[in-house]
Amino acid sequence: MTLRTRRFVFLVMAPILGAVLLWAFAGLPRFGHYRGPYGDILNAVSVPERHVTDVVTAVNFDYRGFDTLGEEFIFFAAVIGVVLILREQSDERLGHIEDFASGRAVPPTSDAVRVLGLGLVPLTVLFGIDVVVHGQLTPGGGFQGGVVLATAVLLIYLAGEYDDLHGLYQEATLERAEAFGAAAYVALGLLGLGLDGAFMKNVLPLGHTGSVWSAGAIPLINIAVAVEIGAGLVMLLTNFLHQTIVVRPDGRRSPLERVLRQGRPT
Amino acid sequence: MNSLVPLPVVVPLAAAALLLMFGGVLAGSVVRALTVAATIAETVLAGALVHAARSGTIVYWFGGWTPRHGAAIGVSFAVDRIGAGAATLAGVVVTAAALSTRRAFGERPALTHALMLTMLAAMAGFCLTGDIFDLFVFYELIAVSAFGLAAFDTGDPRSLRAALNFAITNSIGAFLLLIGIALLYGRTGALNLAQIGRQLAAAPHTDGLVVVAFATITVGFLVKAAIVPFHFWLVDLASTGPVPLVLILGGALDALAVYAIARVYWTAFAPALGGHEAALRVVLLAVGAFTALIAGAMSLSTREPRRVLAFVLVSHTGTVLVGVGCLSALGIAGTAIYALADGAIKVALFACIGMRTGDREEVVSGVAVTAVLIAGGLALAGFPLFGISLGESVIEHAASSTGNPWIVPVLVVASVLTAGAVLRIALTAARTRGARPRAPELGAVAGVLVGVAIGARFAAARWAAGAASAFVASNAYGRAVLNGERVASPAAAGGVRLSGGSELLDLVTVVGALAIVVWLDWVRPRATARSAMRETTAVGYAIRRLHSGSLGDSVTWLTVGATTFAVAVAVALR
Amino acid sequence: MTFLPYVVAVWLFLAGLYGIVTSRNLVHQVVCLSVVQTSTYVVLLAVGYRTNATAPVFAGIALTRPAVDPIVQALSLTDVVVGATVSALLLAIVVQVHKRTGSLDPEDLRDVNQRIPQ
Amino acid sequence: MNALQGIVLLLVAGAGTCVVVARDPLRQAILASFFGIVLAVLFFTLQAPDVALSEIVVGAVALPLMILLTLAKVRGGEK
Repeated sequence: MTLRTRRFVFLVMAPILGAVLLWAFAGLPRFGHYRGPYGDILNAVSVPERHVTDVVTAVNFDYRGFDTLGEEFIFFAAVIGVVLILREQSDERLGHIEDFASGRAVPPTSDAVRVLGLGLVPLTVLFGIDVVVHGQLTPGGGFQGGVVLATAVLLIYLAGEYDDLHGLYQEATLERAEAFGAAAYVALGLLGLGLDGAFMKNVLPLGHTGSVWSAGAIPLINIAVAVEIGAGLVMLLTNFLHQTIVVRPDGRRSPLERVLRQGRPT
Repeated sequence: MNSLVPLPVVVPLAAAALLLMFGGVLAGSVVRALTVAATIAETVLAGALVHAARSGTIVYWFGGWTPRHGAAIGVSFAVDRIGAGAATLAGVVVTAAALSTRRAFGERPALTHALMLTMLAAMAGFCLTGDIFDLFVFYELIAVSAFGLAAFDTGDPRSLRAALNFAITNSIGAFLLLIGIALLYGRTGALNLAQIGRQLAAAPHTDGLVVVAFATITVGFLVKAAIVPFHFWLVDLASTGPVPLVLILGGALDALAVYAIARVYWTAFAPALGGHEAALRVVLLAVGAFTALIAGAMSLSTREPRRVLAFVLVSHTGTVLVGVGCLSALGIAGTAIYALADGAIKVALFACIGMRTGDREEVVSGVAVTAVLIAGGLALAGFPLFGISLGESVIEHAASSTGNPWIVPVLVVASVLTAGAVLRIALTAARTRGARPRAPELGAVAGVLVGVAIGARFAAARWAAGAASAFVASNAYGRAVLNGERVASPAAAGGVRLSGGSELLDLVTVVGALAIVVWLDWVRPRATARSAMRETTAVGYAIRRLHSGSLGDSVTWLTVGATTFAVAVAVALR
Repeated sequence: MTFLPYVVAVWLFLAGLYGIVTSRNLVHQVVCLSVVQTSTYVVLLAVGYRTNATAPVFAGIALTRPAVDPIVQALSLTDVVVGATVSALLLAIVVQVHKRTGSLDPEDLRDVNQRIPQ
Repeated sequence: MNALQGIVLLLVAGAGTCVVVARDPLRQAILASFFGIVLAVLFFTLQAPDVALSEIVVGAVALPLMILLTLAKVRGGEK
């Protein structure tokens, strides 16, 4: 099909599809009139039964914790996929310098950006940990906190310290950390199977509602998820960054800055 | 026994995580051996569940969250023989695929094999789950694991394009599925399939919401099953993607997607839509028959071996959909036998063809390869020794006995076309003195799978009738899941008896397939043999143009197909 | 007016799909796919919404306060993760496509080298 | 439905349309980030703070960042 044919066919079909979907939505209860029962049951029982205050976390990591295990492995598989797709081919050289053979030198990162970026790192780390450990109490949890923690690493890149950061870890370490997070989730599930015959059964002491160590295994699962997501996201971003490395005149590399300065292509 | 239920999912997942943790330092052959050990473990566990489920559906609640007052609060697995059998088939096929990774996935073996394991875990969960959102999660886990493998061959733009096409169309299918789930949840306040079924049946009449929810959910699975016109991604991927992934897609995944349609229909929709069964049946049979016929015809339009098999694959998924679309126990029984035998044969065929992966000018040759190809062609033609013949005749019987005898000639013609196409590849292989296959383990795999296909003729036939009767017993399923009753499997009464195929029809198909080969390769100009890779007819060229691998085309056809299907279902159920 | 969330969801679904169908740039296509996906978040959260109810977080408020449905929020969370991962994979493939073909136009990826029959 | 929700919903529809209509990927990446923020606001008004937080970290930060990195790679090669 040519582009024009495609657009024509789509514009004929889309209104019909839209009408069919709207016809279906008309059968739902009116907006703002959720009828339950599933959500209402869990809103009523989660706090007394699971000693959480954030019911969404109880749903994610306890009542429907098995779904979330699947979700974590979706992330796990995606990171592996990206690493595989962006792996160096035998006919490639590190950094693909030829791709950037524009002849333009990239100015070095200014000290102000560097200080600001590095200064934000400890704050971001603290915020990330806070989001993770309060998962069962307030909105947030292992997933959101894990992403925030990965952002802290990203700030180091932004500050133009790529070489310095690169010395901190090896890809194999990150892979292990990601796999460890995923394996820990499975292990916590198996704990329930071993002690009480049901996979994902939350068998640990529930603690006092409202404290950081409450809700049994939920904080542990949150930490496992944060490790997996944090390590996985750093791997994702490192792999993308790796594709964009440019060699700067003073031997340092700063990829992101280049995009931001370059603006629109000419 | 009960604590066995989650293990077909948990074991491969744990193995995948451990492989990523420690596999980086291991040699490829060790990684492969560990992977095969995990896939065999899954196969044995799922097989044990088939045995355990013989006396009724096994219900397992994750986290120990049993339902309260008939309302599910957790996620359940509800295991019956058909579901566990599908999980077993997945295990066999992934084992075969894991044995054939040496050339395809030589680099970073720990990563590729970890993806195959997450994919297997997801397929097992997909087969066993009793919760519609859990079904979605596993649908996505299968897809995301497969995307990384599909794009593994990063040096080949066609392979990359196929991976993009695959990822984009499957994601849109997943969104449609999710919209259907949201519709059902808004109406019933439930995610458990049995509970949804009860709630929908309690409503006085079926309205637009139920109709469209059925349509969007079904389309979501049809995209994954690569039914025409949602098949473009599969043709592209099966003719360019890595062989082990193609084995999994062809051997099990497409059939599993159709299985999911049956599972959701019989648990969630049948209680409410039962009164409209005849009309719905016609829609599903029409889609399946159309796919079987069109893709069968297209399989003769090219001589590129993997492309031929891709169309054969699509055509046979159409037949599987016909079996499920009969909406009867007999149809399910026929489908189970057919899918098992057909999956094994397709794995054997792709394993042979795919030995020379990577170069575009594929030439297959060698005595063993030719033998497997001929056996495969005869099996597809309905040679009575193989399970395919029995399965197909049961499906035909099911269609006739539900008032749709027109299906019989359609399936016969589709078999003739696809068998003819495969025999043509066999002929090319026999006549070519090309490079010898260099992977002996593939020949072994193929041999074993041909054996499985023959075995299905005798073994599967014995339990398929009873298993299918239990599968369609919506009421018993609901009571087992929501009330914790141990419901005995219904006897295979209810008219489900498997009669052997008509030998005359089988003979007609075999002769027809041979006639096609003779016509296309001898009576018509010999030019086709010389330019094996080129399309030589106007029709072949047009079909190739249609399947040019354009992402925009795939999505346009998806929109057309989804809209048409939804409207057809709506009209049928009015 | 109370139908607006669903109209918006259908709009996003079709607009994103239109973008994919007519796109001439693979990165654009991937972003359009994520727009299609946002329609599912909107539908899910709209289905579980309850007027004048609080979020399902009972930190410092009485358990008897009416709250919106926590289930759809858990489902949306999963959905968000899935969406992000699929986009990451697609973008990685796009990087490789560009490396191999030097183009981002999906039309350049079609099979065009097939011989036209006489 | 209150007025705030109505306005934010319309903003979401508008921002989503802009993301699709913007054919230049760099501009699209910035718009996508804005779209992510508007969606997060919508989720807050629908009393879904957990989802809103995820949408901010993913839709407004991580995803646009990956798009920018992809563009950095491919733009470099176009020169």
